[in-house]
Amino acid sequence: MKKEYGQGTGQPDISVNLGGLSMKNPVAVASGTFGYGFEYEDFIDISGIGGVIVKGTTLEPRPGNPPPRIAETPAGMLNAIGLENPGVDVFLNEYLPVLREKGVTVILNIAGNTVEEYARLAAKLKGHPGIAGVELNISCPNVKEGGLQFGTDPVMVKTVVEAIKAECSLPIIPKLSPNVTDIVAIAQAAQEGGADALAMINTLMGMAVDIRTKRPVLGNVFGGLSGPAIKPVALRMIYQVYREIDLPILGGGGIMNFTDALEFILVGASAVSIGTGNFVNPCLADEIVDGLIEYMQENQIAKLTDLVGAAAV
Amino acid sequence: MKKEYGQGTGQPDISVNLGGLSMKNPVAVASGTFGYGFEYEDFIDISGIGGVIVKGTTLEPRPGNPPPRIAETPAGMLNAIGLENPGVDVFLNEYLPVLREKGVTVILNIAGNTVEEYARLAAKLKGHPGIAGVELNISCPNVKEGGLQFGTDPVMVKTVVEAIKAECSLPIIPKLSPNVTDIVAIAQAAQEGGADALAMINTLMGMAVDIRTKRPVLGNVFGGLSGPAIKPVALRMIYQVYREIDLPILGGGGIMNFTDALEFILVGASAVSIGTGNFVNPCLADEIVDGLIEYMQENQIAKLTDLVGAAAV
Amino acid sequence: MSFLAKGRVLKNQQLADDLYELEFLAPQIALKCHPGKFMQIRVSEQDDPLLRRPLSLYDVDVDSGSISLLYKVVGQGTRIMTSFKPDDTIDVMGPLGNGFTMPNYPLNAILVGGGVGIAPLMYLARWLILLDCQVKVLYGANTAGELVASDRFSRLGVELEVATLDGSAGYHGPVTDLLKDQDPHEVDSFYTCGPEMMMAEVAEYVACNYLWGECSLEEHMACGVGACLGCARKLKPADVDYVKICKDGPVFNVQAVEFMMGR
Amino acid sequence: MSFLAKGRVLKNQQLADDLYELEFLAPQIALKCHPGKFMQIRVSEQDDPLLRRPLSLYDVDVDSGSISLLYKVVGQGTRIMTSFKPDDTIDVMGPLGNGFTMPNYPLNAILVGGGVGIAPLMYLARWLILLDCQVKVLYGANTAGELVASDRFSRLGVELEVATLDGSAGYHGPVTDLLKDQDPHEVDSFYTCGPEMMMAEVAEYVACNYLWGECSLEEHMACGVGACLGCARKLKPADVDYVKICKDGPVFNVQAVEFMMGR
Ligand SMILES: Cc1cc2nc3c(=O)[nH]c(=O)nc-3n(C[C@H](O)[C@H](O)[C@H](O)COP(=O)(O)OP(=O)(O)OC[C@H]3O[C@@H](n4cnc5c(N)ncnc54)[C@H](O)[C@@H]3O)c2cc1C
Ligand SMILES: Cc1cc2nc3c(=O)[nH]c(=O)nc-3n(C[C@H](O)[C@H](O)[C@H](O)COP(=O)(O)OP(=O)(O)OC[C@H]3O[C@@H](n4cnc5c(N)ncnc54)[C@H](O)[C@@H]3O)c2cc1C
Ligand SMILES: Cc1cc2nc3c(=O)[nH]c(=O)nc-3n(C[C@H](O)[C@H](O)[C@H](O)COP(=O)(O)O)c2cc1C
Ligand SMILES: Cc1cc2nc3c(=O)[nH]c(=O)nc-3n(C[C@H](O)[C@H](O)[C@H](O)COP(=O)(O)O)c2cc1C
Ligand code: FES
Ligand code: FES
Repeated sequence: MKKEYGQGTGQPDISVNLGGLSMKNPVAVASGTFGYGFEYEDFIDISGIGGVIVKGTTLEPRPGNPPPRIAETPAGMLNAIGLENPGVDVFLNEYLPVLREKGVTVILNIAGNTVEEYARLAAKLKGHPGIAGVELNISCPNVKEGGLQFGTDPVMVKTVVEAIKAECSLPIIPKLSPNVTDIVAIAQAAQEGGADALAMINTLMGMAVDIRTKRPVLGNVFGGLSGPAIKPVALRMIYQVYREIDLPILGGGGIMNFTDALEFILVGASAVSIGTGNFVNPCLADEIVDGLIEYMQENQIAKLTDLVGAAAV
Repeated sequence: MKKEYGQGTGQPDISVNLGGLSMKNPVAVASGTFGYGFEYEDFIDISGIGGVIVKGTTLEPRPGNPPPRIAETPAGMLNAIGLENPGVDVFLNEYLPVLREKGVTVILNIAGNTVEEYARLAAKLKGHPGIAGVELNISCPNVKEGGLQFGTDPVMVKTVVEAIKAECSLPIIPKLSPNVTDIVAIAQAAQEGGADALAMINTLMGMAVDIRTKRPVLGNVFGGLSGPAIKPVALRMIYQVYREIDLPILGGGGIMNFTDALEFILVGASAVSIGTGNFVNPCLADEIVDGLIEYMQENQIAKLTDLVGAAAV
Repeated sequence: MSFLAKGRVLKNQQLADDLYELEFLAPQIALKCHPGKFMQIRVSEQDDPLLRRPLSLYDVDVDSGSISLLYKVVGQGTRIMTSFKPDDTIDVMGPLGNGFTMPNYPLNAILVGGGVGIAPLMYLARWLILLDCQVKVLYGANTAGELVASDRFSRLGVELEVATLDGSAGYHGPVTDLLKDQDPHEVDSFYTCGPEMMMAEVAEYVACNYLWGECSLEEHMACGVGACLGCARKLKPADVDYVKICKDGPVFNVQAVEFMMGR
Repeated sequence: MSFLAKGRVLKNQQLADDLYELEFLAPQIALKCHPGKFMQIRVSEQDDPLLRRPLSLYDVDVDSGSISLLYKVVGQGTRIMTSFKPDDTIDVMGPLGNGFTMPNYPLNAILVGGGVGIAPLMYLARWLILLDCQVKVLYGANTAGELVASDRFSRLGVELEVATLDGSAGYHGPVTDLLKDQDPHEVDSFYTCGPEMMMAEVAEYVACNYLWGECSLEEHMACGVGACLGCARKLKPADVDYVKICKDGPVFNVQAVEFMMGR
């Protein structure tokens, strides 16, 4: 049941230009929650998705964290996958060509532990067509700065974004960590570093305890909290950043249905991402697109941009 | 159905000394969620509660924020009450005597917008017996520092704690805001300022949008997220602080039942607080105490301190 | 005095498209009920939805210890409530708030209810009748099918006038149009609950005719007992203080309130 | 091929204290079922509990399009499942994972199941019988009342030996004690599901006797399709790679696994 959207088809225009990254529709699937897309092909036409943000990819392959890696929490879940991935070369040489062939809008999510690692990774993307944009996971420890997360310090954020921009001409979208005192300062730093758009929010750092064993549930002790539980925090941060920073925002955090997505758009997201929601409903991305179109038709809204930030005035 | 606990009664010892504040049992009710205790007297014997932390109190009366002041969110709620309260004089002269008469373990929660305000408020408590301890709400904007929240800056935290300690000999328990990059640094600052214990966590800052009106739901736009949704974040922060800072912790954030409370104790809380849970179950504080006693008896645990921090090794 | 109790569901009946009557046994609570007070119902044992739902007392039978609520399905919580079935145990808290003021002598009362706002007026009517008052009910809804309380009112023996917006039953138009036909000299007091626009017209009628009236207001609630200060509202924009709907209300004198048109 | 579908509940029957059989119609899914695969069931439309629950195929009837699951109530999710009732529509996703390896020729198989671990072995037994295998089932539980699958196995026509820890039915002791009485020369393959301690003993028997065997493992899951990498496990501590139980399994060769005793 593939549908055609866009100008001239009588449908409202829901295509998005996210800082140079062009999306057929404003609904992406979030990194780490959709594998490389293939895993969900039984359930959804992955070439119809606004953007498939693939699993966090590193320079070298990574085995990931010891299990348990996930735990359910009230209206949310914790994950500590530990960036298990086969490395950027495998992605570029094995997965990307297939995704490109299928016409998937691929957004590569990259992660590293030093500025150099990020830069080298970004440099590798040259000559590999089919990547629509790069999402920059900065919720990683900077091993050269005592393990402090890149995303918690404006100077490091600016540095890493600059380094990547120098190596890569694709749209660069830093993904902000919500575990900070001042999200606007971080967004500002990303902008100064040359970011083309912002993705927000990544997971909140949390943990769970197994009262039977009296030990933390996760092998890694701490994990990232995602799902509906974090939606209020995500909306608040996007609202704050939208009002201060002049970059398009890819918003997400707990989106489970169309009305959730609309809330994100109203506070300032130009496009949205679905993470944990995919696990509950693998067809969610499509359903949200349908919901948006219906809503816009009913409310006579010609283009999505008329809604972006309407609640943040 | 009042029960007697403590040493020598054959029951496990669940009394707590929280940095000089002595509690009959480790379950307090959180500030702003239990009024002054009277409101819940139909449902629970308030003199049996480990500690009744009364509504945030300021030097002068405050009218509070315009409505709507609350909104439900997935497994949580947002509130933006705006510290509505009759001021410290009314509390001391009208409410405290009644609470004292009833034998309630009263913990006063204080808030201010300048260091001087906090200090003057603390000074007023002299000569008013019946206050077991003072919880310091530092999630307030410091108007002299451009509205930056006290609780987000270590220097301000230290300053305000010091100022209060200078004026007041009661146990002082700063209540940490979770909206920070480095909770341990804040806890450290509180300790340096002379805190006797730490309360954590206050609410996460969030918001909600009404898609019908396309406006923020809350009159104040932003509100504090509480309830089960935030439990993983609270546990993580308490775990982090317990391992680094040598102060007893009053832990809370999303506790809805006895096993939740136990999770908090295992990561390092010496006592717990019930906030949003009171709205769902006004007898929750009692039920958790009963659950704890039962658990300790079943597992032959003589004193609660044997459990504190057991998961944070 | 109010209680936290386990109520045993007696029935949960669909009366119209989105209107249900829930009846449950809670004798201890029933004993303390008074018209205009409300219950806080826990709709789910799961953490979502989290908060209790406030619902007015629709009817109470002290002898049998049963309490009835009339609820409209508007969102997640009330939708879950539709799955309650006989013999289920539900977690209820109440009765809460300040109810309607009861007359000291038999008087003539007009009750004006719109939509599900009719709920608290049923139990009120029962008490007024017990107190030998003359009770007339003006009952409005969108359409005939939604006038689910009519029969019960008739059985109570009150005088009933209905109005529907689509004209499918009774007067064709807003229920407040029926006020025109009332003789203000024959009424002592008004009680109203429903959309605020409707209550505003009742208030105006009351004011113009130097009468007395009470209304029941709504606000989102957390605690329901005055502890959280969440259900605050300034009855009039110029008021200094916020009242708490759950504790200071939900019933207020109509003259004290400036109604909000969007509600 | 797997699907997201709305299943219509046919029955949801309590078979023992905490064991239920849920049967629902989902013909499209039924067509693609294979023993050892599993379903991801959404237990609630609310946000809590959030994730789907993985449950093995207990039995499938392709003709009628019905799928049966055998589940044990262990927590919030499975407790909510007990409220499913006939004609309810449930949100199901499947079949997922890699099932048991089917023999290419009729052979002699022994199936060893403990507790609710018996679930995937029922549907497996059905297939093996269809393939003209000799099937013997060793079925263990705590007590006689928990041997809820016995009758169904008997109806299938398999040879059944049961064991209970309390001796209330069959052999008095752990089901793996029954292995001693088997003649390894008369068995080709083993299939097992249950507590890991039990499966470990089956694995040891298989190894010692140079036989072949498969087991079904569990791990907490989010996606169920290999996308989230949440259900990772090193089959043996020395392994470099983590397998994903949902995608690489849940069925693995017993020799590949070092079982975890606490489970
Ligand atoms: C004192 C009082 C008496 C009431 N009596 C009745 C009655 O007899 N019958 C009836 O059908 N309704 C009554 N209401 C309204 C009823 O409480 C809401 O319709 C109900 O809470 C909606 O819950 P929901 O989960 O279905 O809707 P949602 O919109 O999903 O609820 C989301 C949140 O908003 C709150 N909420 C939504 N609408 C209202 C509202 N109008 N008032 C207060 N909170 C709201 C809910 O409690 C919940 O916390 C009364 C409200 C109050 C305050
Ligand atoms: C492939 C597979 C097949 C299974 N087949 C069956 C079956 O046929 N019958 C049956 O009764 N059980 C089976 N289980 C176990 C079943 O999934 C859990 O018992 C169930 O998820 C518990 O959910 P709960 O909400 O009741 O428990 P809770 O403990 O409240 O669940 C909390 C979280 O932990 C997860 N969880 C808890 N226990 C397990 C577990 N053992 N395995 C995986 N996740 C778990 C839940 O899915 C949930 O996300 C199977 C598990 C897997 C992985
Ligand atoms: C299992 C899992 C794995 C994730 N892996 C990554 C990752 O590799 N890189 C990344 O930037 N974000 C990762 N995330 C974060 C998500 O992309 C998303 O930002 C977050 O989950 C919040 O959105 P949600 O609430 O819709 O899930 C992961 C999240 C989950 C649940
Ligand atoms: C309605 C409401 C009002 C609150 N008011 C205060 C307050 O005045 N002072 C304060 O320090 N914390 C206040 N809090 C925060 C709680 O005391 C508690 O720290 C927080 O809600 C987290 O715990 P919980 O998840 O158990 O509710 C309030 C919380 C709620 C829900
Ligand atoms: S609902 Fe808490 S004060 Fe009214
Ligand atoms: S559950 Fe997601 S990879 Fe297995």
